[in-house]
Amino acid sequence: MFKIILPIFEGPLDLLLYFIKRDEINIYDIPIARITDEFLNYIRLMQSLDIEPASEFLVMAATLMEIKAKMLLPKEKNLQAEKEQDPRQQLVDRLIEYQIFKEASKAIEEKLYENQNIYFRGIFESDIQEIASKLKTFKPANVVDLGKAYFNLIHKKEDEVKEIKLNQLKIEDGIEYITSVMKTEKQVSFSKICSGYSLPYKILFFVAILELIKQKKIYAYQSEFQSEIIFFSTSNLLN
Amino acid sequence: MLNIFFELDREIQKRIIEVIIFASEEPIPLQKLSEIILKNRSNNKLDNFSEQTDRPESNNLNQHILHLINEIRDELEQTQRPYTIVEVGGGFTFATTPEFGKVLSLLPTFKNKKRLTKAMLETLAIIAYQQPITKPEIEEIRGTNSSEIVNSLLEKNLIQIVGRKDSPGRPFLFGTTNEFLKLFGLNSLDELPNLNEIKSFVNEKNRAEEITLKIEFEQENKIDGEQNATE
Amino acid sequence: MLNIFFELDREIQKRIIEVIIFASEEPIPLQKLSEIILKNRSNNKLDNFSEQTDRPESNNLNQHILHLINEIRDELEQTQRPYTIVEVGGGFTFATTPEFGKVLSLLPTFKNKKRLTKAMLETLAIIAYQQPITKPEIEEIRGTNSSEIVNSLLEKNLIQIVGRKDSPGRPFLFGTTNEFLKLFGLNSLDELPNLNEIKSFVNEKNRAEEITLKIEFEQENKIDGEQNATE
Repeated sequence: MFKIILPIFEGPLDLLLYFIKRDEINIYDIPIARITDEFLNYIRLMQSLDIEPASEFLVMAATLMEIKAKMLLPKEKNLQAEKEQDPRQQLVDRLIEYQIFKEASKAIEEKLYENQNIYFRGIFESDIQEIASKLKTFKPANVVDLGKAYFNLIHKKEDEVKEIKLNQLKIEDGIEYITSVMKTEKQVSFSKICSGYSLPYKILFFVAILELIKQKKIYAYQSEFQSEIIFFSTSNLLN
Repeated sequence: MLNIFFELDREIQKRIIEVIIFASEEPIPLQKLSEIILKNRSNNKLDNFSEQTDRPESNNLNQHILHLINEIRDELEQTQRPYTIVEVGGGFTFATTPEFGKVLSLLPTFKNKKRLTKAMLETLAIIAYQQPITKPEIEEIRGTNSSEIVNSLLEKNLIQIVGRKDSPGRPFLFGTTNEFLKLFGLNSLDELPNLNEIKSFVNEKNRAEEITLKIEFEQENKIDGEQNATE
Repeated sequence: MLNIFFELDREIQKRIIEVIIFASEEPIPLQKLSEIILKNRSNNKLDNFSEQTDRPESNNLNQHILHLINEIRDELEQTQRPYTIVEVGGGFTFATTPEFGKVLSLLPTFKNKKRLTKAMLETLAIIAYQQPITKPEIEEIRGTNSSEIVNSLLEKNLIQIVGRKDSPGRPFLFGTTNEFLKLFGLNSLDELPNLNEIKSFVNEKNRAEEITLKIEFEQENKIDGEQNATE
C-alpha cells in the first residue's frame, strides 16, 4: 500500500518554492502559466479534501493569475512596460527573500544542533522559594499573557451560559419530566411546563417536546396564529 | 538502563545523578530518579510502574541513589562549592549553601524577578483592563473570592487603592501602579494589548499541521513530491 | 565593597564569584560582576558607572574576575563536576559539560526539550536577523499567517515584545531573548551565521541552477534540431 505524504507547506511562498525545486524551474524565469496551473490544482486538491485553503493561498492565486494576464498582453503594447519591469519581478524578489530566510533557518538550526548537548541549570533560588511556599505555578509573565488572561476570562463567562449548564442536562431527563407532567394533565401549555425553570431548562423541555412529538407520544395544538401551543398526550386522546 | 547503570563506575553513576538533578526544571523526586535510571522511560505516563517499583530491586535502587546523592553532597562540601543538593517540594535540587546564600542577600541584583501565579495574572488582568474596579466586581468576573490575591498584588506593589466607589459600603477602588507598567514594559496603559490583538494570539489553529494530517490519509492525488512514496 | 573584596582570601573571592554566577538566572556579564563587587549597586540604573568603569582599577578588576572564573573552571573540572561555567548570551552561567550533556540528551525527560518545528525555526530566523520586527512584517516575508508560531515562540520565551512600532495600529515589535541565545549557544547576536553570506549562497545557487537549466535547454534544442534534420 502506498501512503502519500505531502510536505508541509508553510504558506503559498513555500508551496511555490516547492514547485520550483521539484520541477527544476529557473527562479529568474518562472513559466508563470504552468506554475499558476500547478498552484490552482493544489488549491482544488485541498478543497476536494474539504480543507478550506487559508486566505493567503487565494490571494497568491489571484496574484499569479494577474501576472499571467500581464504576460499575455500583446508584445508591442507590453514593450514599454517590460522595459520598466517584468511583471514577475516582485514575486521573484519575495521568493528569493523567503529562500534566504529558509536558508538562514537551516544555519541557525545547525547552531542549535551543535549546542544540543549543553543543558543549563534548571532551577534557581527564587523558584525554590516559590516551591517552598507551595505556589507552584509562578511563571514570568509578559504583556501578552496579561491580555490573554483577560481575554480568556471574558470568554469563559460567555461560555458558561452557553455550554456548561446545558451539558449538565440530558434530553432523557426532559422527556421523563414532560411524560410525568402529561400523566396528570390532559392538556398543558408550554409556558406552564416551563414555569419556574431557567432558560437552559426551557431549551431542554422544548427539545424533549420535539422528540416526543416525533415519537407521536404527544400532539401539539395551536388554536390560532401566535397563540399558546397546547400539548396533549396521545394516550389520553385514545382513552 | 538499570543493568548498564550498575555496570558503570560508581563515580560515573554519581555524575549522572548529579547532572540530572542539575538540569531538571523541577525538584526531582527520588522515585523519578529511579525511574529514569531503571527504565529510561519515565516520561511515558501510560507505562505502569507500580509493578516494578514494588519490587525489592526498586527499593534497593532508591537506597542506592540516596547513598550516591549523599556522597555528592560530601564532595561538594569538601571541595568548598558554595552550593549543594537540597530536598525541597518533594524532590532534589541544587541550591546555594546558607552561608553563601547570605552573601547573595547583600547583593541588590538578586531581588526576585517578579513572577505571578495564574490567579494573580488573571486578577491583575481584570484590574489592568477595567480599572478603577472594586473587589466585588473582580470577584464577579473571576467567580471566586479574590481577597488573598488582591492582597498579594498590593504587597507586590503592582496595584494600589485609587479611591472609593460611591455605592453601598463604599468599597475600595483598585488600579495598577507604575511598578506594574515597568514590570510589563509599558509606557502607559494605552499600550496594553487590545482584545483584537490578543485574539490573534489565542484563536488561531495550526492550519499547516491540520492539512498534513488530513492529506496523509489520502491514497492518491496529483501532486506527488520527492519524499512521498514511503511504504 | 572593592576594598573588602580584595582583603578577602582568594578562595573566598572565588566562592563569591561562583555563587553569584550560580544564583543568577540570566547569564551574568563580566561588567556586571565587576559592578557588584565594586560598588554593590548595579541594580540602580540611575547611577552612572562610566566614570568608575573607565578607571584602570576596573579593567584590573575585570581581569582579576576572569582569572578567578578560570580557576573555578579548573576546580570544577578537577573535581569532576558534570557542569562548568560557560560564556553564553553575553555573560557567564553554569551549564553541563558536553560529555554529560550528551548523557542527558539520551534520556527521554530531556531529549525533546530543544526541538523546534520548521515553522518555528523559520520565524525565529526572521526575527533574529530583522529584529525589532512586527508580526505583519514577519508574515510578509513568510507569506502566511504567523500568529500561532509567534505565540508559541513567546511561550517558549525565545522571543519577547520589545516595544510598539510607530506605524498605524502601533503593532508590537518582537526581538529575541537571552533564552534564545542560550538555546543556540550564542554569546551575542553578532555570532549568528552571517546573513550576507547566506544571501550570496542562495543567489549563487539560483544562478548555478539557471545556468545548468540553460545548458540543458540548449542541448535539448540541439538534439531536437538534429532529429528534425534527419527526418
